[in-house]
Amino acid sequence: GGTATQSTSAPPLVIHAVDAGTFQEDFNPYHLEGVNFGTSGMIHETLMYFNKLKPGEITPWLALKHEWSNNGKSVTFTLRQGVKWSDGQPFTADDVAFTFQMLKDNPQLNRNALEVEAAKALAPDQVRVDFKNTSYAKLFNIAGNTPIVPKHLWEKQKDPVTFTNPKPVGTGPYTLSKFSAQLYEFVKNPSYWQPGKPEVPVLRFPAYTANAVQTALQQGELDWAGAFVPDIQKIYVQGKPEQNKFYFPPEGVVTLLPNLTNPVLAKPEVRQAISLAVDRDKIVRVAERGYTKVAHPTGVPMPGGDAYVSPEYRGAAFKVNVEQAKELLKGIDPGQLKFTLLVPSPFTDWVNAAQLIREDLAKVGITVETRGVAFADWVSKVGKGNYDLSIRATPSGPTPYFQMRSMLFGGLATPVGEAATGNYQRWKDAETDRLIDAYAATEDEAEQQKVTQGLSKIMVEKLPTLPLFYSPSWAQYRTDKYVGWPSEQDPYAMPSPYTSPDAAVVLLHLKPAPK
Amino acid sequence: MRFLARRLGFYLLTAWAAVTLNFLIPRLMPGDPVELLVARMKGNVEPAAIDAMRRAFGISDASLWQQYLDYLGNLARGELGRSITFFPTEVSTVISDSLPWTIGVVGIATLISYLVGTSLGVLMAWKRGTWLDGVLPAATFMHAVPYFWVALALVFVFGVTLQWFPVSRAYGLDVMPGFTGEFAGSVAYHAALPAITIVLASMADRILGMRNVMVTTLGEDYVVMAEAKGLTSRRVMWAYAARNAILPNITSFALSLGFVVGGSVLTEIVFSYPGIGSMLLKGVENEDFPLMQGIFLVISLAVLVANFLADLAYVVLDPRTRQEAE
Amino acid sequence: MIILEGRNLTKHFAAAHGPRGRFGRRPPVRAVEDVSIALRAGSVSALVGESGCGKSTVARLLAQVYPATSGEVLLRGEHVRAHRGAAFRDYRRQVQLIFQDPFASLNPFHRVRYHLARPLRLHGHARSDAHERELVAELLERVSLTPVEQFMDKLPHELSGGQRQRVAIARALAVRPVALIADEPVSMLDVSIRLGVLRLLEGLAQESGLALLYITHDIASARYFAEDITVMYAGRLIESGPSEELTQGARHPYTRLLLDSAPDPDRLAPPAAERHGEPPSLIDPPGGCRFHPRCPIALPVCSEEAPERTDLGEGRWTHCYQAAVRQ
Amino acid sequence: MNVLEIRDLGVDYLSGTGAVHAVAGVSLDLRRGEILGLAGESGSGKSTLANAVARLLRPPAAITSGSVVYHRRDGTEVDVLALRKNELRAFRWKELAVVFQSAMNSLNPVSTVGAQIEDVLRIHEPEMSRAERAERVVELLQRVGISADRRRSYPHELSGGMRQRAAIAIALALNPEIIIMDEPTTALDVVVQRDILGEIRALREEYGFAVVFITHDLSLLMEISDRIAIMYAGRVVETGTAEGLHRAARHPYTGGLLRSFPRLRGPREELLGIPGTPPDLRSPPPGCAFHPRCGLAMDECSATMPALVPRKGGEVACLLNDGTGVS
Amino acid sequence: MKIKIGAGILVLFALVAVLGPLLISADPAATSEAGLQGPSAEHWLGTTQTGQDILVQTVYGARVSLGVGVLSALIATMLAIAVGLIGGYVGGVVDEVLSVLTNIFLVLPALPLIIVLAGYLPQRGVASVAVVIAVTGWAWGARVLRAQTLSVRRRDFVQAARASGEGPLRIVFYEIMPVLLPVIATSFLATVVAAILAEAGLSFLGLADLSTVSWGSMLYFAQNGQALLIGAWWWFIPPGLCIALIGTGLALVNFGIDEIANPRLRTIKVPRKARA
Ligand SMILES: Nc1ncnc2c1ncn2[C@@H]1O[C@H](COP(=O)(O)OP(=O)(O)OP(=O)(O)O)[C@@H](O)[C@H]1O
Ligand SMILES: Nc1ncnc2c1ncn2[C@@H]1O[C@H](COP(=O)(O)OP(=O)(O)OP(=O)(O)O)[C@@H](O)[C@H]1O
Ligand SMILES: [Mg+2]
Ligand SMILES: [Mg+2]
Repeated sequence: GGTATQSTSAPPLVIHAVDAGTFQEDFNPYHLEGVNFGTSGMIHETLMYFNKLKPGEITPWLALKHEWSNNGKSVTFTLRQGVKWSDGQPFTADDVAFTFQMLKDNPQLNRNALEVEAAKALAPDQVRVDFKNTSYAKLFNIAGNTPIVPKHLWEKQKDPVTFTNPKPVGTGPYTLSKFSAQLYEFVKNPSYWQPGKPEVPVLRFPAYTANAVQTALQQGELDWAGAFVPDIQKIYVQGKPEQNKFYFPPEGVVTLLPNLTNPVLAKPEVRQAISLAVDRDKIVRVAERGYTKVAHPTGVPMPGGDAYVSPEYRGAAFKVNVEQAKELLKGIDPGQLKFTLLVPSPFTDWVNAAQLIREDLAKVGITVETRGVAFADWVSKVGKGNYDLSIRATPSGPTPYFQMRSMLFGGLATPVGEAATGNYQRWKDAETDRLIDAYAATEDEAEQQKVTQGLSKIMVEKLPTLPLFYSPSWAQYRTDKYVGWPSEQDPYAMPSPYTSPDAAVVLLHLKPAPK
Repeated sequence: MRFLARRLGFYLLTAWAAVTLNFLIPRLMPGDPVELLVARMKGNVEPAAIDAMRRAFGISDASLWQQYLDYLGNLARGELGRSITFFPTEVSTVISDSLPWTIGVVGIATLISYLVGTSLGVLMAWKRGTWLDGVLPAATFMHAVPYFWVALALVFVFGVTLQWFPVSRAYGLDVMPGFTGEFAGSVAYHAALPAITIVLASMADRILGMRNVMVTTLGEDYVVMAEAKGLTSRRVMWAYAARNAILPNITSFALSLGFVVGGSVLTEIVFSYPGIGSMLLKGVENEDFPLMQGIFLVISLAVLVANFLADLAYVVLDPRTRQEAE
Repeated sequence: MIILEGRNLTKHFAAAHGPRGRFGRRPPVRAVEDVSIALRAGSVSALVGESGCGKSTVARLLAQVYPATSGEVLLRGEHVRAHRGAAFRDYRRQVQLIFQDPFASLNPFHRVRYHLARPLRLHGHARSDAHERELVAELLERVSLTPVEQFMDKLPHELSGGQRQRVAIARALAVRPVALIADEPVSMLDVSIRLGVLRLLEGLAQESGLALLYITHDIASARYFAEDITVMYAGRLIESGPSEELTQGARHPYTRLLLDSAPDPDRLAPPAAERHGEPPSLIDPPGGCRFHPRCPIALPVCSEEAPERTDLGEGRWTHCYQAAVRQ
Repeated sequence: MNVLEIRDLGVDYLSGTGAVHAVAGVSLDLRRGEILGLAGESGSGKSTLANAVARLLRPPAAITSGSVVYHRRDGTEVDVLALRKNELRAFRWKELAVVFQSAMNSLNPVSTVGAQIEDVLRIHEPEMSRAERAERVVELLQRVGISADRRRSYPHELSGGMRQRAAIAIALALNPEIIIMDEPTTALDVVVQRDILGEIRALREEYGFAVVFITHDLSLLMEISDRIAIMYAGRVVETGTAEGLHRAARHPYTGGLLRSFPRLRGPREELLGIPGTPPDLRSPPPGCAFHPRCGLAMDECSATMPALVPRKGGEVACLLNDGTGVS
Repeated sequence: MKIKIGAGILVLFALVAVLGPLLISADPAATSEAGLQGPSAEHWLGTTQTGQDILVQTVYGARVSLGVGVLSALIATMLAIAVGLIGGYVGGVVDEVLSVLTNIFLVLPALPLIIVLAGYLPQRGVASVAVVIAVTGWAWGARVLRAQTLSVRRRDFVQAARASGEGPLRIVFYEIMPVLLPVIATSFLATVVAAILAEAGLSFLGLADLSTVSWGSMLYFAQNGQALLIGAWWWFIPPGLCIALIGTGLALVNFGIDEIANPRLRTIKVPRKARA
């Protein structure tokens, strides 16, 4: 460690990833909120890298390739040779096996819910992991979202669950050099396996709360941030768009959830009418401040997801049509068209969106009462199905399938009163479920795309939930020190500093700015 | 000592009530921190992992009574459990990291506000009918202003517009914590605005309270007598009038500490100050039971201790209670 | 005829302050010890003593504001037992209290009419609203607050002290009691108006046959308004007798001291300056005769045992070993 | 001979609803070494007069007219009302001391009795050493009959009588020429009151200061004072020697007061009292303020304000005695 | 004088709260694309980031803030009356228990407790927030009322009422309570201020219903919308100022009442000529 800041010529990069008043000294990549950002990706790497912005694009990382066997219940990875832990020990198949075994032994750490049965090093560069069930669809979780930890150090820990890994040793491009409650610093790992990289010698992570980061952005303290900025032009860009850049690619879709256990909302024509009445453009402009885009009717982020969308709908777009909506509602007793729209009040943009939706629906004779509730309350109510309408984001995955599954899979639709973990509107449709099962049962990418196209069709035609806009991934970066950031033209990784391991991928792409 | 023993008994009872309330509230209210966490992690966690995590956070299914006993037992050992937000950090660590900041800022600010407010109150009562009466409307106004609004205004004027003071965190990024002048200076510089906020917002109450009691005291015969004795005004004002007027104010001051602490919670949030208030909000937002409980407990106990100290001060300052105490 | 009688009344209060003894208990305040007193119909009896000697406590015991620690209260010769319920209410109706401070004994919020009408209604004396009005007017007239119409709708703060005390008396009368206990009814009033109130009380006793207990620290006024006087010292009775005889020929040294100390414009030369000491504490009263530490003629026995009552004839008695000694 | 001369003093209490003329046109002399009694009903302005002389009035009180002149022993005159702050501090307590009505309230509850005496010494006699001060405190306390070990007691630890003595000790600290005593014994028992009165007289003999003794108990004044001034509604209506007033009061109000006191000795004279109530000082009756209550009032009394004119052995303000009014 | 100014402020706000929404029939939450505009003829107090009219919001906010304040003060005052008067009058064990309870609530820091309670609140409507604030805010009033009751209970007119045969309930509510009205009024008004401040604080923390426009939620949105950084002073000044003004009004009325009860507190004008 030490302060290598001054000795190198290239300047440090100041990063704000997640809001924090202070940091805890926790570098266990399996911890959730307490862990300091950068631990996975920059220190602990994964076997493969999945670019969510280009579904299907997979980059070998610690593993060079993978091979399924046993009907998708086993996967064998061939590992990269010559990789070293930052303490000089070689990285081997034992480390990978140890990592998966640890997840099996400590379900508390198994946040991906991998059904690991066994993990075995077959050779120094080969490891096989066995699962209880067919796991094709989980490749992202297995290879792309499981940071590998060094066996020789971690096996000494009695309880990996509470282990805070204060002196992290990883294979990644950076190592921890300094820690205080307000700031920690990473320095370049000199023996990183990608020669010559990274070119950014020092990363500084100061602690900023959601508020403080705004001031920091305004005063130019940050080189890279992932913050919601209420007025990005005024606060951040400040008239220098060529230097103070931002890029908010979609990361999942925000939908208007109709609770399908409500008999009125269960009627397709009602949902259709609602969808026709809502002016998504205005929502994006006013509530979302133009930071994102109106969702594609399938909910799939476009154009990245083209291949996963049924060809007939690739060019589709939402249009407002009040007259048609009114027409659709003709047969329904206006007295029944009264709903409450539940939103988590800390999400101010959604609160505003709800307000706009209310105004729009009023035009077609639907009375909506917006109710802002505490985040916790909202989670519980929506989870248990105690609502009429709500707004919720569905996370994206490495392919649109993950999003579809989470939105539509009948197996997730718990009875009202029981907390669901997806499909909150409680969509139940045999065809949907069949398609979802079919995806999970195959390794073949073309087949998977076809299945997802089928799901996209259902989204458009049956409106199980109403996509509004994409949830943006926040990224502000300045090009005065370093260039090579992801952009709309070159979306090689999620640009936000809080996404891992993408952030590490971004750092490996950066080059000092030309003077 | 009888009086103090009685008060101590009362505080113990209150502490027990706080502890029990603290135990009961989260258990009587709905909510599941793990679900929340999952919802917040937006896809970084598979919902199927919820159960395992619940176990990791020590959320238990034991009977309420058993939980209560465990809770008391843990408390007795000083264990407040692990925070969910900062898992696996112990709540006690979170608190011990953040408490000094709060105590520093709130403590010093309260002290200043008490001293200045009390003196101003004394002076205003003494100099009634002079220009000092002009402070009264201002104090009345400040008495009703929300702490956080004062904070916002100060941030706007001195932080954003004039840029005289930093508006967030407890010390500069470029200094490392340690016993250095640089660090101390940075801490003081960063604490300035939050402290001013608390002083401004809480001083009005002290001024008004002290003035009222003081005015009443000034009408007492012993003050007239002191004046008649030909003592200097200063001596009459401080040794006779203020000395007596402070007595009823001690208790109200101690009781108002709860408000000051509450107000400082909001202040910390505006200034992103890494104190206990910010942590409390974080705990509440995340339904982090152990953290909320721990912090609420610490705040309550701190206020209790402050109240007890006020009682002690009272006994020292008022010979009448001293006799009773024998 | 004896209407109201207290026999061997004793009252100990739990002290709210002060040091505690063994077992953490505080010794009681022995406010009243072994007091017997009787009130006759149509006559005024006075209870005289210095401040804090327990006069008000005796009054409250007789009115049953609180129960006696020991001893009993008799109304028309019958024991008063009930402390709640109808019987007790009935007792309350027959024995009424008048308080010292006319500024505190009327609720500042209620009009004179309310103060008088409430007891009338509570005890069922008023048959109708009109009747009630009539009775209120009658009461006001009895206490000479005329014109009644003008006084009926006044609030207490619109009245002078003497007028308030009259309202308080009228309120007590509204209940139609047989015994009236007036606890220092005029000590808060100006000299010039005291007389009027005292005369009123005296008249009531004589005309309506009320039994009246006049409590005061002003022995001179007791001489004028009471038929007999009982003197109290530090919670105990020390001497009693017809007022004229008692004031002119006191037997107990304390009574004599009291009489000597009372200001008297007719006295030619003021008595010699002497220090008499302070009244004793009731928490730890002196043993034996409670007056012995201040008594100029105390005998050794005085500090050992409290003297028994010595009857002196003609309704006079005293508690003093030297009662027979005339000075 | 006069140590203090008050001329045409007027004091108003200003308020929204009109000024209260608490003291109006009072002229009064205090002779060296005498005890001047000041009597009158509650609210007649006694305390206001005393406070005006001691310059202790606070807003909303304001002196509207008149002068107060103090004569030093060396013959120099001091215009009391014109004293500046520092002179006033020296005047108060070195030349004039005050004993207030209730000693409990006039002693600082949080400081010991000794410290409160020392306070005076420290400010006014800065040359005294600490030991000398301590010695003087003990001496003063003993002089008023408090044992030396009590100097470390707080006021609440003393009985009422002792507190009053302590207050007198404070007043004596600097050997003043004048001591104003505003109802110094009202809260005390007759026996204790008697002791204190004796004490005051003895001290006066010893030190030779003049006393203004305020009370509403005329019979008390008769005993203690050399001269008496009677106040009514903010004015002095009669002055005279105690004996002279007792024998033949000239003003009907004085007469009424004297006949309001029940007597302990002699035959039970009929008490007459004074009818009516004291006037509202905001709008006193025109002419003689006493005329509405006066049995001897004439038509003119409601029109002409009588002046205080010298008579044999004193002064009186009454048309009956004026010579001008009696036809 | 104080009472007049204070009452004037209060009446003004009450009128705004009651009549304002009738006169300005606009939807306070209505957004427009004219975001973040400074005060102008069209929007007297400017607009928020989402183009909501701040004047309209301020007017509607008065309703919620005052409503919460008054509602919780009503509840708290009733609790305080019940606990304070009954404890003070009945005495004995009842009083002991009640006063320990009161003291506990008194020393427990209210705002953190409110935050904790509100954090668990299933429904964050105006009413429930008011209840939470009331539950934590009654103790001060109860303590004052108890102390006053204890002293009034000993006053002779209560003894006299008892002696003339009045029942305990009637004594508490007809004899004691009227005398305590100024105290009750002061404590009520003080609780209104405290409740308005607490509601604002809660909303500001995002712990109240933010889809209801209140001054606190306005400040929350202003803070979240970085009004300070953007320099949009018109966004965060009006709600805070309104809170402070209402509070000042209430406080003035309160001090006025205090001054009536205790004339010594009045400010005085010293006549220049007075030599006293
Ligand atoms: N409720 C009580 N609790 C404790 N002590 C009491 C209580 N009431 C009276 N005492 C005490 O009992 C003693 C006698 O009091 P009481 O009021 O009867 O005297 P009093 O003769 O009426 O005096 P005063 O002339 O001052 O009215 C006093 O020492 C008083 O302090
Ligand atoms: N602060 C005040 N403001 C207004 N009026 C006052 C004030 N103090 C006294 N007064 C009025 O001034 C008049 C004289 O009061 P003062 O106290 O001098 O009377 P007093 O003769 O001393 O009466 P007491 O025997 O009751 O002490 C009274 O009518 C009183 O109401
Ligand atoms: Mg009494
Ligand atoms: Mg007086």
